[in-house]
Amino acid sequence: MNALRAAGGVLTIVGTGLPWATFVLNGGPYPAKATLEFFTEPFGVVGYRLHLLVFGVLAVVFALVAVPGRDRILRALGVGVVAVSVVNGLWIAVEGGGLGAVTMSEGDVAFGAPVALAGGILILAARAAGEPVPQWRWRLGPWWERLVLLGVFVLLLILVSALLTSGGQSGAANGYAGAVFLSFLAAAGAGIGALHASGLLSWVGELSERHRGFGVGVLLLCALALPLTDAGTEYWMTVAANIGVYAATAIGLNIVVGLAGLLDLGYVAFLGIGAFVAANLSGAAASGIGIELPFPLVMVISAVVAGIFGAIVGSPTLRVRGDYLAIVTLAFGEIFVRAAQNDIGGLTGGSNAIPGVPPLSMFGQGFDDQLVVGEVRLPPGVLYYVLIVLVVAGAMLVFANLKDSRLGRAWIAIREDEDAARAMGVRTGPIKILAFLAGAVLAGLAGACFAHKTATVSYESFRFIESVTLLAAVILGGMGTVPGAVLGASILFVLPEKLREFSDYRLLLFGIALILIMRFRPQGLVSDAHRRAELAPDAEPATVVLPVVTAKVAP
Amino acid sequence: GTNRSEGDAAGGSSCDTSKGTLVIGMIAPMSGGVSAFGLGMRNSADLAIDQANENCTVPGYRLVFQPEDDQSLPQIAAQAATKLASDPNVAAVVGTYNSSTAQSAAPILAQRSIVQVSPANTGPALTRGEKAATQPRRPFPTYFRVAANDLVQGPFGARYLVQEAGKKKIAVIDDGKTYGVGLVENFVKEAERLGARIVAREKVGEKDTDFSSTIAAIRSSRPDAVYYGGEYPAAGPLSRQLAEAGLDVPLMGGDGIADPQYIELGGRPGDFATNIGAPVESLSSARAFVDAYAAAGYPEPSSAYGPMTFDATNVIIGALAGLVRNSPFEESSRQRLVEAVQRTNLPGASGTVAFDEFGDTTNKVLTVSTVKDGEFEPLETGVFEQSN
Amino acid sequence: MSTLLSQTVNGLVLGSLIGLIALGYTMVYGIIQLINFAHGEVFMVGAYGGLAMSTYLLPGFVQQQWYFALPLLLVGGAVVSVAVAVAMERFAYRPLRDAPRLAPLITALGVSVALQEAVRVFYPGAISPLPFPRVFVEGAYVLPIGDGVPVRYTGALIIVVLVVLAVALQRFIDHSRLGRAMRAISQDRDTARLMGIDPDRVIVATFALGGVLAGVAGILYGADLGFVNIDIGFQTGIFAFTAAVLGGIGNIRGAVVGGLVVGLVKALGGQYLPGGTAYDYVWIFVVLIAVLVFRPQGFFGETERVRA
Amino acid sequence: MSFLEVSDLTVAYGAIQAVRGVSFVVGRGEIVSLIGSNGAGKTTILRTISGLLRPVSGGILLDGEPLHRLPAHEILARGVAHSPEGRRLFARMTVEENLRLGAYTRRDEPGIKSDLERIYALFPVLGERRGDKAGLFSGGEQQMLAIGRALMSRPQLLMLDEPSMGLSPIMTRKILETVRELRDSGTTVLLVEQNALAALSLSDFAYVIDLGRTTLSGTGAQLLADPRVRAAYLGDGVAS
Amino acid sequence: MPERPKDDLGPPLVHGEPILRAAGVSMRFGGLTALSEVSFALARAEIIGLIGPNGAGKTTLFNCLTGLYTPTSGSVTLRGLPLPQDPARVTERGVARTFQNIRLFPSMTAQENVLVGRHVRMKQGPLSSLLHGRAFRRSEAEAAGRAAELLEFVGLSRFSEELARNLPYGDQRRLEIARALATDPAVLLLDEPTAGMNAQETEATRQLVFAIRRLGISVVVIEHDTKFIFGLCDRVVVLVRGEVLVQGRPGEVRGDPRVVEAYLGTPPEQVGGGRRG
Ligand SMILES: Nc1ncnc2c1ncn2[C@@H]1O[C@H](COP(=O)(O)OP(=O)(O)OP(=O)(O)O)[C@@H](O)[C@H]1O
Ligand SMILES: Nc1ncnc2c1ncn2[C@@H]1O[C@H](COP(=O)(O)OP(=O)(O)OP(=O)(O)O)[C@@H](O)[C@H]1O
Ligand SMILES: CC(C)C[C@H](N)C(=O)O
Ligand SMILES: [Mg+2]
Ligand SMILES: [Mg+2]
Repeated sequence: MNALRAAGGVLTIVGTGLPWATFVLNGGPYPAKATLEFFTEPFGVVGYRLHLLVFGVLAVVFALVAVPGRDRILRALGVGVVAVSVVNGLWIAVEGGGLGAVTMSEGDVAFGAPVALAGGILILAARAAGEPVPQWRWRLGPWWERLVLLGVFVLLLILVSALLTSGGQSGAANGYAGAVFLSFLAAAGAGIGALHASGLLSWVGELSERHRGFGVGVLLLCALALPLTDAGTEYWMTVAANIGVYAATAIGLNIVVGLAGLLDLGYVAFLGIGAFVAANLSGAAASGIGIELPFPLVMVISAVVAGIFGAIVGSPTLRVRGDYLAIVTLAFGEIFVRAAQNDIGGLTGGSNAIPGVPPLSMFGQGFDDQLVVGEVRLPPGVLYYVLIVLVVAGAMLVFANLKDSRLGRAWIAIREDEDAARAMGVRTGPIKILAFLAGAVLAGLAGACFAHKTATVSYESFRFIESVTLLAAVILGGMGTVPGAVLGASILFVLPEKLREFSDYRLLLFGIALILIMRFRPQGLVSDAHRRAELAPDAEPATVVLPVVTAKVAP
Repeated sequence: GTNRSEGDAAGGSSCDTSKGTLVIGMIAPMSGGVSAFGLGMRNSADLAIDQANENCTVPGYRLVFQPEDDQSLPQIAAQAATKLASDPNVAAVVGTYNSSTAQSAAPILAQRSIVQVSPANTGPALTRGEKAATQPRRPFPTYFRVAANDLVQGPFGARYLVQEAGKKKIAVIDDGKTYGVGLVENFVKEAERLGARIVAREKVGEKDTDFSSTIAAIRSSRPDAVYYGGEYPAAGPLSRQLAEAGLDVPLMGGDGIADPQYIELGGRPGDFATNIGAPVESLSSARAFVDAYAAAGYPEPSSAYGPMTFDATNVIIGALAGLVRNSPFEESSRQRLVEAVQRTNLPGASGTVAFDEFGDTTNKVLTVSTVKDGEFEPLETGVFEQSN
Repeated sequence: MSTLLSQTVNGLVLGSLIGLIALGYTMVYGIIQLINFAHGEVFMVGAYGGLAMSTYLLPGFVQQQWYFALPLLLVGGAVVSVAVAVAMERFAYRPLRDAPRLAPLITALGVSVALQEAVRVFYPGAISPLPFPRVFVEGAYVLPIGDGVPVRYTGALIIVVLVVLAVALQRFIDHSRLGRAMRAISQDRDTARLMGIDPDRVIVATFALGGVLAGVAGILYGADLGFVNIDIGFQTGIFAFTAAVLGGIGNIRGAVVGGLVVGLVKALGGQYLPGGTAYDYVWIFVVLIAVLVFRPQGFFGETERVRA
Repeated sequence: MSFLEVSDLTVAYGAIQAVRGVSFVVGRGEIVSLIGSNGAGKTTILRTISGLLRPVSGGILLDGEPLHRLPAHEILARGVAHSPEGRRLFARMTVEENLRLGAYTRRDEPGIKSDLERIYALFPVLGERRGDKAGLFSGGEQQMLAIGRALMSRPQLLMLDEPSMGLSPIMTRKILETVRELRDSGTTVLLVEQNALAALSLSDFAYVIDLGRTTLSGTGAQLLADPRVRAAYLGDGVAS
Repeated sequence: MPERPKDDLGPPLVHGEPILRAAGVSMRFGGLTALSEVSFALARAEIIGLIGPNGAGKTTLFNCLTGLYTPTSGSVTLRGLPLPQDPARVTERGVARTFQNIRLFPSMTAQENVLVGRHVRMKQGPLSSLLHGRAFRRSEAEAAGRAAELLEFVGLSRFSEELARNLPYGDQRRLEIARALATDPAVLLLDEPTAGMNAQETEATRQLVFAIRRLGISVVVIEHDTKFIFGLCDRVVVLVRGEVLVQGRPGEVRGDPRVVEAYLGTPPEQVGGGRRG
C-alpha cells in the first residue's frame, strides 16, 4: 500500500526530470522549461515542475513516515499531482496539436506529463480508508502564537499576490498566462488541502480565534499591504477594487440569505440603487440632479436610500415565504432593471446610462492618479483599493457584530424554523425586514464606490446574472460565515480575469466551474460550524417544503 | 520542432522586426448574447493586423493583437481597459462595441493617452459630451470613431423615408438599448421636422422574440411605415411578424440591421436600411476586405461592423507606421500617436476615413438600401448635411 | 375592440408557450423542490435539436409537407431535450440530492449558463439567431372583427397542444402508477423508498417528462417565430418560472393558468397600462408580487397545514 | 433456522456511531421486540434493515440471503415492510392512495383490491374515509393507516417503529391487538416500542438495546420479570 | 435539576384569580369543528392535564392559547386582558410552549436555542447590536448566565455547545422546555412532553414539571401517558371531539365511566402475551 504510494511519488519526481514537450510551441517555449532534461540542467526546475517535485518528494516522505492524517495528506498531494500534470499536459497537447506533443513525435520523446500523471494516479489509487483530521492542541506563549499568526498571514499575502500575478499578465506577449495560472492554482489548492489534512490549518484557525482582535488587525494590514507586492499594478488594483465592491455587497446578501435564510434573487438592485444615487450626486454632466456633494455624505445617502428600498423589497416577506419569496425578489430585481433602462424619473440615464462620474479626489489627491509616498510609488487606483478594503472591513465588522447579537440569533432562528421563532417571542416581521435593510445598506455603500470607480453607471451592470453571481459567491464561500462571502466574491471575480485568454469559452467555463464547485463542496469553502452537520448523510428533508401558511384562519 | 532547442519560434514573415513588438488591443463582447458582433470585430481587426505584418507596414516592429472580452458590461470593460493601459507595449485600442462600455473604458485610456478607435459606438456623447446637439465639447481627446453617430444616421434615414419614399404616418419602435433609442430619437426629430406624423412609439424588450403584442399596439394607428431602432436579430423577426399580423408596411432601420442575416431572419422585400459609407459594390476597398476576410477562413462572419473595424485598425496601423519611421515607439510616443490619428486620411473599406475636431468621422457618406431578391440593394448614396 | 381581441389572442399564444415550459418547472419543483433554472435551456436546446434535424437530417421533400415534418421535428426536439434534461439530472443534480438546499440552485444556474454557452460555441452559426424552418401552415387567419383579428395558425396550434398535453399530464400524474410514485417522492423520499419506489428512476422520469414538454415547446416556438436564438431559454424560462409560481408551484393547473396570465398581462398590459410596452415586463412582475402578497401560495398552491 | 439474522451491525451518522455491533435474530412467525432508552439506536437498526441507511460493518440476512447491500426498494420486494417512526404518511394523498402506494411493487390488481378490503375490514374508519387526505387524520387513525400501508405489500417481515407513540390508551391497545392477530396469521413482526410493558407482554422474544449495543435478551416474560428491566423500562420503584 | 420535590402531596387547588382563562372557545376548519365551546381557567402555579382521544382538539386548543390560531368564537384572556393574536406578543406577555413534534432550531447549539428564547426579555436595539457597546455586553452576559442556569435546571449543561439536532430525542424535549422557560413565562404549555420516552425518563420529566411549578409557573400538559398525567396534575380536563367532557381532580376523572369509555378503555396489562418461552 505505502510502497505503491512511494512509487507514485518517485514516478512524479522522475516526471519532473523528463522533457514535457516534443515541440516548441508557436507562442515560444512553454514556461518552466517544459523541454528541459534533468541531466542537462539539474537546477532549472522551476514553476510547475518545482511544484511537482515538491509534491513528489513529500509523497515519498509521507508514504514512508507515519504522521497523523497521513492518508488525507497523501490524497491531497495525489490530487495536486494529477491536476498539475493534467493542466500542463493538456495545454501542451492542445497547443502542440495532439498527443504527440506530450509523448513522441518525429523521434523526439517527452514523457514528462504521462509519467507524472501516472505517479499521481498511483498515489491516489493506494488510498486507504479515511481517517479523521487530526487535531492539534499545542499551546505556545501568547506572543509566540501571535508571531505564528503574523507569519501565516504574511505567507497568505504572498500566496495571494503570487496567485494574482502567476503566469504574468496575460496578453499578446504572454500566451501561457492562463495555463500557468491554472497550474499554480491547482498546486496551491492541493497544498492548502494537504495543510488542512494535516490539521495545521484548523490549528491556525484556533489561534486566530484566540487572538481575534490581533488576527483581524493583521489581516487588515496584510490586505492593505497588497499594493506593495508584485500584485501592486494598476490593473490588479482595479480588479481588486471591483472584487471589493462585490465582496461588500455579498456580505450584505449574506445577512439576508446566510443568516435569515431569505433567498434573494434580485439583490444586485441595491448595489445599483447605491450607484445611481452616487452618480446623481457626483456632479456628473449626465446626472439628473446635477449637484455635487462630498463623497462621505454621498456614501451615507446612497446607503440610506438603498436601505429604504431594502425595507420595501423586504416587506412581502411578511406574507410570502420560501421559494415564493425568491421569485418576488427576482421580480423586484427585474423591475429595477426595466425602470432604470427606461430612465425612470430621469435619474438613471436610461439606455445612455450615466457616464462621466468623476473620479474621487480627497485632499488634492485624485484616486485615479499615482500615489507617491516618500520613496514608494504606488500604482494608480491604489486609493480606491484602500477605500474599498476599508469598506469591506467595515462590512465584515457589521456582519460579525450583528451575527453575534440578539438580532443575529433571531435571524438564524427564523432561518431554522420561522413558526417556532415566532412562538418563542421573536417578532419575525420587523426582524426580517431589518435583514433586508441591513443588507441593502451595505450594498448601497458599495454602490457609491462602484459609481466612482467605474465612471459609468448603467442598468446593464445590475442584471439578473449579477445577482446570481453574488448569490453564488455567498454560497460558494460558505453561507453565514464572515470570510465566506469575501472569499467567494474573490474567486468568482478573479477567475474570469485570470481566464481572459479563453475569452470565447469564458462563460462556458464559468458555468462549468459553478457546477463542479457545488458538486465537490456544496456546503461552501468556509463552513459554518452551525451548518456543518447539515451534510450528515441522512439529513432530514428541508423543513420548508410546502408553503406553510401560518394558519390565521379567518373567523 | 525539436524538444532540445528552446529558441524563438517567431516564424513566417521576412519583415524586419528587430525593434520588437507593438500591441494593438481590442475591447469587445466576445462571449454572451452579442458575441456575434464582437467576434466579427475581433476577426476583422486580426485580419488588418495580419496584413500589416505581412506587408511590413510598420517597419521594425511586429504587431500583435490582443483582444479582451468585455461581456458588454461597463465594469468589465473598465477592467479590460486598465489591463491594456498598464502594458507599455500597448500602442492603441480598437473598440468598444457598446457605447456604455466605451464610456467606462475611454477615461482610463485617455488618462494614459492611449488612442481608442471605435468602429461601432454611436452615442453622440462620446465625442461631443452630454450636450452633444447644442453645445458640443469633446470629453476624451484620445477617442475616435469611424461609425457615424446617431445625430447623422437617424436624420438621414428620416429624410429618405419621408421625402423619397413618401411615408407620412410612421410608427417607431426601439429596443431600449443605447443605439436603438438614440437612433429613434434623432430619426423622430428629423421626420417630424419634415412633416411626417409619428403615430405610435413602442418599445420591445431586449430579449423579446414574440413581438405580436407590440405590433397589435401599433396596428390600430395604421402606419404606412415602421422605423426600428435596434439590431437585426430582433429586426428580422419583427419584420416578418408585422406582415403576418396583416401590417404589410415597410420596416426601416439603421446599420444595425444592414446585414444579410436580417433577410434570413424574416426581413421582407421592400424594407430599408441605412448604412454608413458607400455600398460595397462601388468601393474597391470594401470588396477587397470582403474577399480577404473570406480568404482568411475565420469561423465567424465579419458581422455588420467588420469593415469599420478593419478601417479602425488600419487607422491605427497607418498612424503607427508614420510615427515609427522617425523614432522608436516608447510610452511617450502615445501622445504623438493621438495626433497622428487625428490627421488620418485613409481610403478604407467603409469609405474615406478622417476625423473632425471631436473625433467623429468626417465620412458622412451614407447609403440607403432596400431588400430585393434576398439581399440589400443600394438605392441611394448621399452625404449628410446637418440642417439646423 | 379588435385591438383588445388581438392582444388577447397574442397573450394566449405567448401564455400557452410559457405554460408548456412552466409545466416542466412545476414538475421538477414539485418532486425535488428545486428551482431548475436550467429548464429554460432545455427548451432552447430542444429548438436547436429540431433545427439540427431539419438542417442536417431531413431530406428536402419531407420538409415541404408539414404533416411529415412537424411530427418528425417534434419527436426530434423532444428527444434532444429529454437527453439533455436526463443528463443534467444524472450528472449535475443527483450528486447533490442530500446537499444543503441552495447548492443545487447554484448548480442549476451554472448548468443554465453552460448550456447556453455550449450551444453558442459548438452549434455552427449559433452566435447569432438562426432561421428556423416553418414546419406548420404559415400565415394567419384573420377573424373578421373590426379591423380584423389575426390568429397565426402556429399560434392556434400552440394553444391546442398546451391544452392537450396539460390535460394528459394531469391525468397521468393523478392516475398512473408512476404519477403516484412521483407524488409520493415529492412528499417524503425516504418513505417512498420504503414503498419500493426507486427515487432515482422516478426523478429521472420527471425530468424526462419535463424535457418532452420543453422540447415540444422549443419546436413550436421555432415554427411559430421562424428563428431561434441562444437566449430564448433564459428569457422564456424566467417567465415560465414566474408563471409556475403564480399558479402555485408544484401544481399542473397552476402552471397553465399562470402561463396564460403572464402572457395576457404582457400583451394587454403593454397596450393598456401606463408606460406601454416599455413597462410590460414591469407589469408582469407587479402582478406577480400583488398576487403573492394576497395569495402567498399562488392561485392553486396548497394551503392546508400538513399535520405531523 | 432464524428468519432475520442481524450480526455485529455497526451504523454511523457521520462521526457518530449510533449502533455498535448489535446482533439478534428473529424467528419466522414470531413477534420480537427491541426496547431501550432514547437514542439507543433502535430506529437506526430498523432503518438499516430496510435499506434507508448503510451499515459501516456487519451483516443482515433474511432467510439466509444478505440484505445489507440492496437498495431500499429492493428490500421491500424481498418481503420486508417498515412502518417508520412518526408514521410518515403521504399527507397530501388520500387514504386509498397511501394504501396503494404500499402495494407499489405489486401488479396483481385483483389481489390489491382484495387486500384493500381486508385493511378496511381491519380498520373500519379507514374504509369510511378512504377518499380523505391522510394529513388531516388524527394521530391514531394515521397510525392505523401506516400499518395498513405496510401490510399492503404482503410482507413476510413487518417492522413497526413505536406504533403507539402519541396514541390514546384505547388506540394503543387496538393496535397491539392487531399486531398479535397478524402474527397469528403468519406474519413475522419486529417491534420497537417505548411502552415496554405492552411490548414485552406481547412478544415471543425481546432484546434490550442500550447505547447502540444489545445488553439483555430473553422471552417477553423473562424480561418482564427481570429486575433490571423493571427498574429501567417499566418504571418500577418510582412512585406513580 | 435543583430542588426536586420528594412529595407528591395532594395538589393545591385554585389559589386566587385565574391567570389564563378560556371562555367558550370554538375553532372550525372549514366544515370541521375542532373545538366547540371550550372553557377552563388556570390558576397560578397550577398544573392542568389535558387528555382526550386522538383528534380531540388538544393541540388545536394550545394553538388558540398561543395566538397561532384565532378562535372562530370565544375568548382567551391572560391576567384579565384579551390575548394578542400574534404568537410573538403572546410569548412576550408570558405564555410559552413546546411542540408535539419537536420544533427546535436544529442547527443552533443548545445554548443558542435557549438564548433565542431569551430574545423577548433582552433589551438590545439594532444599533446596540451593531456597536457592541457596554450595555450590549452586559445584556449578553446576563442572557448567557440565564441560559447556563436553565440548561443546568433541565440537566443539559454538558450539551450546551452541542447542536440541537444531535441531541437524543428525550433531551431535545427537555431543551424545548428550557427554551420556553427562557422567555420567563407565567404559563407553560407542554404538548406531549414524554412522547417516546421510557418510564424512567418520563419520571424525570414529571419531577421537572414539579420543579417548574415551584418557580410559580402554571403548566398545562397534554399527554397520552395516563400514569404520568394522573400522577402529576392538580386537575385534568378531558376533551372529546372538541368538547370538554369532564374536568376535575385526577381521581375523579380516572374513575369517570365516560372517560373510561371514550379514552382509557381497559387497562393495558390485559393485552395478550407471547408464545415463545
Ligand atoms: N440523522 C441523524 N444524524 C445524526 N445523528 C443521529 C441521526 N439520527 C439519529 N442520530 C443519533 O443516533 C443515535 C440513535 O438514534 P435512534 O433514533 O436510532 O435511537 P432510538 O433508539 O430509536 O431512540 P428513540 O427511542 O428516541 O426513538 C442517537 O444518539 C441519535 O442522536
Ligand atoms: N390547520 C388545520 N386545518 C384543518 N384541520 C385541522 C387543522 N388543525 C387541526 N385540524 C383538525 O382538528 C382536529 C383536532 O386536531 P388536534 O391536532 O387538535 O388533535 P389532538 O387532540 O392534538 O390529537 P393528538 O392526540 O392526535 O395530537 C383534527 O381532526 C384535525 O384534523
Ligand atoms: C449596435 C451598435 C451599432 C452600437 C452600439 N450598441 C452602441 O452602443 O453604440
Ligand atoms: Mg426511535
Ligand atoms: Mg396533538
